[in-house]
Amino acid sequence: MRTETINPTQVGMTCAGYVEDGFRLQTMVAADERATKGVYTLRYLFFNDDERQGREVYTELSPDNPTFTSATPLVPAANWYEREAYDLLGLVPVGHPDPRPLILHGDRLAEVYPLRKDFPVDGVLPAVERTMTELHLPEGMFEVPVGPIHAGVIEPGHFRFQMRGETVHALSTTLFYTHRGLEKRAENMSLSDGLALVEQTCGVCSLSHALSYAQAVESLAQVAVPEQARYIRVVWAEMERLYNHIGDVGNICAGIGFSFGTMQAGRLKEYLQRLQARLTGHRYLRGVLKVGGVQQSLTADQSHQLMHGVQAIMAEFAEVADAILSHETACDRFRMTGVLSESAVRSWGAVGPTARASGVARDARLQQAHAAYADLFPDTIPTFVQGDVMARLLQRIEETQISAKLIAQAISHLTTIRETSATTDLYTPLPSVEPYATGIGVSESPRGENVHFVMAGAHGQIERLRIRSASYANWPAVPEAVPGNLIADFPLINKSFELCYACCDR
Amino acid sequence: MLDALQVILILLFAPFLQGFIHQVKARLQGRRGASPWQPYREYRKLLGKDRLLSTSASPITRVAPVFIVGLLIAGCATLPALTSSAPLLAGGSFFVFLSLLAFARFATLMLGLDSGSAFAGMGAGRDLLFGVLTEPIVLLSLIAAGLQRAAFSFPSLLAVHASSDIWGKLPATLLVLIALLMVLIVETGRLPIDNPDTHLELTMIHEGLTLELTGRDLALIKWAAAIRQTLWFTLWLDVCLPVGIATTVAPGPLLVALLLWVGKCLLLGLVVAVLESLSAKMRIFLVPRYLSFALTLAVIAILADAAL
Amino acid sequence: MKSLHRILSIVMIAAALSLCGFGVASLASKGVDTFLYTHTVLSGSPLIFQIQATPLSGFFLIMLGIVGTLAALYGIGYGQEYKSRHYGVWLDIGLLLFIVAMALVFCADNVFTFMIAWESMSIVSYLLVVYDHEKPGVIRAGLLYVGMTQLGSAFLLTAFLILHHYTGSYDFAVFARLASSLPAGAQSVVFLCALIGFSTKAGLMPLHIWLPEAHPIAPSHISALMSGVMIKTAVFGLILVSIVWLHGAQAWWGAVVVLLGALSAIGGSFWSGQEGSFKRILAFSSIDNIGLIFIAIGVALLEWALHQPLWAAIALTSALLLAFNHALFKSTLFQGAGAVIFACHTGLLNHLGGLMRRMPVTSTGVLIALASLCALPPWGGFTSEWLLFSTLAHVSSLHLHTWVGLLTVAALLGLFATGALTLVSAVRIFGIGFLAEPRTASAAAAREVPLTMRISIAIGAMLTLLSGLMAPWIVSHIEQALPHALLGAPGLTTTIVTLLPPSVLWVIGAVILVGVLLAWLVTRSSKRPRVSLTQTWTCGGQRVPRMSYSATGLSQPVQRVFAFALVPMARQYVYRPALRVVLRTTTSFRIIQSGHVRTYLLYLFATVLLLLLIARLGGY
Amino acid sequence: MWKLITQRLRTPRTTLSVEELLADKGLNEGTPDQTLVQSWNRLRRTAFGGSVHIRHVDTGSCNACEWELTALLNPVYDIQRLGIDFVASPRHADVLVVTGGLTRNLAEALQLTYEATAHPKAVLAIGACACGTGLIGRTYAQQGDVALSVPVLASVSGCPPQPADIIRGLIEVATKLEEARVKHGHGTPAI
Repeated sequence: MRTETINPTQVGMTCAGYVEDGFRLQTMVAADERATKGVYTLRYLFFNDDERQGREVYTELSPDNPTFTSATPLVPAANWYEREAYDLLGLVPVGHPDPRPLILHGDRLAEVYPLRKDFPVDGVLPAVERTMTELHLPEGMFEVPVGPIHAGVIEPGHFRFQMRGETVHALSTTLFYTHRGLEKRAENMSLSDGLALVEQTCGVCSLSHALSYAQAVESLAQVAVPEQARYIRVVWAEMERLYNHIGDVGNICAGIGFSFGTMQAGRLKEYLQRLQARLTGHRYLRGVLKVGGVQQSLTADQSHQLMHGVQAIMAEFAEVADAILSHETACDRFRMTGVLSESAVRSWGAVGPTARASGVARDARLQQAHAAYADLFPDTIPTFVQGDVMARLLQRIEETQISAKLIAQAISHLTTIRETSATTDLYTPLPSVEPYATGIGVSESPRGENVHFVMAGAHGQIERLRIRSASYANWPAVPEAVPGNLIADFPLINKSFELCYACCDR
Repeated sequence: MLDALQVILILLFAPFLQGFIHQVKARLQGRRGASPWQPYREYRKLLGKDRLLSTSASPITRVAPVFIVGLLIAGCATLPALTSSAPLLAGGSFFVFLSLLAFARFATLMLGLDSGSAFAGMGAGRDLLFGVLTEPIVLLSLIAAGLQRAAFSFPSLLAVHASSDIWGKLPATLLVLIALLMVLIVETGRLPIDNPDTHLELTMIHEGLTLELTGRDLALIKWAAAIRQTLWFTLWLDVCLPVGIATTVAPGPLLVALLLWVGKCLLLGLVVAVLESLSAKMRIFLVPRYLSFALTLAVIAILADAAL
Repeated sequence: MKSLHRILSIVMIAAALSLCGFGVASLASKGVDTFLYTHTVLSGSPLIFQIQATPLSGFFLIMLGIVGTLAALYGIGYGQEYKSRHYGVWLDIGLLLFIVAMALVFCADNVFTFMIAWESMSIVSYLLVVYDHEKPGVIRAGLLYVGMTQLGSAFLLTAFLILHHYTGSYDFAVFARLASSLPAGAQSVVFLCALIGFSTKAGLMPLHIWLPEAHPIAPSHISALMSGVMIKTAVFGLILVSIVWLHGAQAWWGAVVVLLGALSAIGGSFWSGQEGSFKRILAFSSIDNIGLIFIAIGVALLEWALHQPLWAAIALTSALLLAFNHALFKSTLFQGAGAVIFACHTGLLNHLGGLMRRMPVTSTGVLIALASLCALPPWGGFTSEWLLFSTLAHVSSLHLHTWVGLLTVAALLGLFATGALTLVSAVRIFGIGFLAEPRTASAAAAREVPLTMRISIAIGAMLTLLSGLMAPWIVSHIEQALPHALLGAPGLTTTIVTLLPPSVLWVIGAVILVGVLLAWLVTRSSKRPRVSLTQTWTCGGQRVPRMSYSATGLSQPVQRVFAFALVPMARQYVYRPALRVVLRTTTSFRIIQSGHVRTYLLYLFATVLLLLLIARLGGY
Repeated sequence: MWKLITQRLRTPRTTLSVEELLADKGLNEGTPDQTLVQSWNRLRRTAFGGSVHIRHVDTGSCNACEWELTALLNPVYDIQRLGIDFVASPRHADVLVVTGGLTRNLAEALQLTYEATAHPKAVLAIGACACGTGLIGRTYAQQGDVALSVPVLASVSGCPPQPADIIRGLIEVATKLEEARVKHGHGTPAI
């Protein structure tokens, strides 16, 4: 990856230049490197999906004047990254249109920046002081606050709708309620132990996070993963996608009170999870991966069970999906609801099924092929152009079929490998790593691309970990899809994106 | 005496009907579901809980739950369930019955709005919209049922049914039957109009008004919802399927009427549960279209009355 | 000045109470008209001042007396609002004149007296409407009111002149005797002129445009009288002309009145559910109630023409009952609205809230009156709508196979739709305006209003309930006010008793109370659970008052559903242009007379006299 | 519509019986614990055993515990038949099911939710994070143990706990609530 080193005042212009050239902001890493370099650093990582190549924009900020020119006015996607750098490291984005605190709720704390190296991991922050400002709304308009404690079994987020009746005029969201300080906790952990922590990022994309992290470490340590392990990784990554997508289809149905869909999908998902628990010991596939490969092999018997289970579930799921799509009221609710335009996807850099349902063919399995996807993944991926709830639903239904196919192919490859290959290594042991090496790992989770940035320390520990989940990239786009819709449709729209809060908040 | 018996019967049976529908739905979803007696267990537990009142609430919150149930009890006294021979309140007039229900609706909305919760406001706005649409339909349908014989109360309507073959004027009866069933689904807050099991506060209608209630108040409001549902079921049965209702006050016919009434209620509950399991919630602004269909049916029923 | 204000108010109370007593006496006179007073202003001319009381006017006088008493009582405390303007002494004088003028309208016995009383009523009420002339929009609304009123007066005068042409007299007694023998065409023209003239005053759609502008801006006890009684002068007038004089000669008259009434009922209730200001909601609701009264009058006309005097009598009874109950609850509601404005200095629902805990007496009074507005059993509003419902239902059954049946079914549909739409207004008024938290600082600072205002509201509220419970008794007396021809309809008393049995409303009330008691007993726990207070659940976040629903939000679903049919068309193509035309005309009048409004009114007054003189000299 | 009906008719019944559920260890089927089943049957007849209403409060969980809670409603576990149900408002709840290590940003929300629940009430901590044994533990952004903030009556460990474990935890809470009710009478704030 080519790196361009610039002056902090050039950040905005440089980033805008890359975006003009067809790149999108993939992640941004702010780090406290005062101990080694005497500066704070910013890394803006860009990726071009068409040319399949990445770029890094690197800048150093002096501790005396930790400011830089914000890219947000020109590159909206940089909004949260820069606010986060301000919150956690005290790096001030000059010219940022909305410099309110993002991660640390309440009024901005003076000179307390938890991600700086001199702040202890369990350092105490003062309690949150929320100053409620009453908005000046037009006559008759009012606010409907929802969350952080929702009525359903949902993660915490706070939504404030401005409305005058049933139609939503504007939506503002407050997230990061579940910010747990995971990245700070990771610091000084050993690179291999970090995996278990990273799995805690998110319950339902545990495996993809682990995969991204493992790949980041493998890339910085320059470790090659055994072939068998690469295929096993594909199997479980696709299983994760499968149970998530089926569960999401059920959740979308729950958004319209369509109990048939909810219950049938819930049953199928439960079956898959029980299958996973039987084969790997964990319903959410934790502890399956390992840095350098995989923890557990997939025996012939297990492969057979898996194949059998997936085939049975897919056959049933096809029937269920067919029944859902033939239901008139349900389809009426799905169509033209929560439309996310292609331009919004591009400007926010949204990823995953969300982007693909709005007509942007963006898939890390294709463009940033990892594990064994280079051998397995088809050249084209299904996309839908409408960008509404229906498109996102259809996208998921389509993708389950690809996943099932990939699982079958990976298992047949595994059989061949088992028969032909002499080595049965499941992983390559981690060698000692070069101090302060950095690595990036990308995987496609059920919600889209997860990007992990890992910088090693002097003694093979984690110096800086930056997790950019798919939800982090997609959340800012959600409020774009809501205004103009009925407020009763919001749960449905929200469920059609099905974004995690935990892996966004970390 | 018989009157009081009918009232108490409805009051006691209502939660069972609620639980029964819930159980049938669970079965249709492939679950086992809670037992039909679950609502009684819930009330028992709720009566033992403390009450929390909103700091924004006025005395209305304290009195409204009891008042709503009181109004519905008066509603029970207006509607014949087993026999129309009992001295019904106000002679069982349609208008009085529906006014009592409207009063209960008004009180429920006041109770909901009292705490200033936005979800209650949302529920109130939607409920008002449905009320605006359903009230004319119900009254028109009821009138259509009895227009030819000038029967504008439940006993006189039942007398008409008893004296003539309801299938003799099939078209009007059939239209009224469908129109009232459509309204019944709206008024009892069932899918595809309202989802009684929803946990999404933004989509709530009747649930939204109860989000602030605790303990006894909640038990009362849940009971009120069950009574209201049973009243609508009984109304539908009185108008469209009065088979077996006792014409004389004697133990035998009354027992038959009791069994038949329970059976018919459960049967209708089964129908409602099946309809619910097959449907998804429609967009709020499609409900008027749905109800305008019911209105058209009621109007055609009147025209059929006039023409025949 | 404060003592003068009090003295005047007490005089007014006495006057109103005596009107009431007088009304009772006339109603109790068993159908005999009481001749009162005559004075010839100019001998040989029709300028004879002549008044007499009929049982019908007695009924209306009782209404005026009750509402007038309450308004005067209310005015004592309300005067504080006008401390800087001598406690509103001029307002008191105006009010007194207004009551007297209305009493004269009910008692007028010839054209001259009637027109004088009618015009005085209009002028005095105009002056009262513009009492707060320093507030924006008041002068404009006043002009609109005056313009429409004069338009109405012109039509009334036309009707009277035609009657005079055929009967050669200006005496109402002569009209009553001879009008029914007029040629059919002339009768119809008289009827139409009277209908237009009176429905302008009544605020019947589509001639209602002035009402929602003028009623809300007057001081609130004036609004109470205007909505409670003044628009009933039109009801009185229409009954007088079309039923007492013309005997409802043609069926199509009734059809026209029923249709206009239904239009007014639905339109008024729909718009009242959309308005944002307390008093405008009430004003539109008056249009709705006038619509219901006109439906009843229309059915009476229809039935009389179709030779069903029994149902005509019952329909007319329900019209009078509707008018009576409307007077009670609407005046109470306007007084409540006045109290809210007195306390919060705003009547916009979106700026109110939390008044139930700050002004408990006023709020409870408003709630009770609202129950009557929504026709909830056993309140007065309910009894009158029940009677109307029974009447309409029986009439439609009676004429099931003709167009009359379908027309009455349409009227029924109007009645039902109105009932549900009224609920929207009531829920908005109370749920948004009085419950939850105050949305503005001024609402948060609200305190209870002066004692006399509270007493007046409390009495009014009690009366709305009592008039419901006593409805059968009231109806039995209203029958006495019916025209002789209808009073004699066979089976009248027995039919009414079956429709509205004597103690039925007490029973309904008692059963509700028993039900409440039962519910309370069943759910009462022997070991009383504790009650504690917490903030309203806001999903685990903090609250600001703007997080409560607004009145606009509450009505938006209804508006959105009906927007396609009602709002744009009526507002854009009917309401606004009409408003513009009337305003332009009245404004040009204003230029003629050097811009001084009061001189202009004298000028109008003089015009009426002149017209009468010309008519006389011209040999009509 | 027709497809929906046929698909529904073809679906086998998957609900576990109460005995199976109480014995379910998720991975391999255990044998029913007869004493647990019996005590459950006794509890069922009491006020809090007959109806338990849960409000879920996420105080910084990773979403896995949420999905396990959601799974309780699916046809396999179907907790509604046990008289246990999720409710939309804490006002309606008896048990607050708390997941996650109590982040700084959610401390106020948990407090407000606890206050918004009527007595008798109980808090059930679900998952290692809420129990204070989570991998992330105490950081600048979270306390790492719910019990530091609200009284926790019972807890279910596991990362995430199996659905059947959660059900056993709920039964334990209901038992304790019922015991307190019997001891202190109605409306007791003892818990």
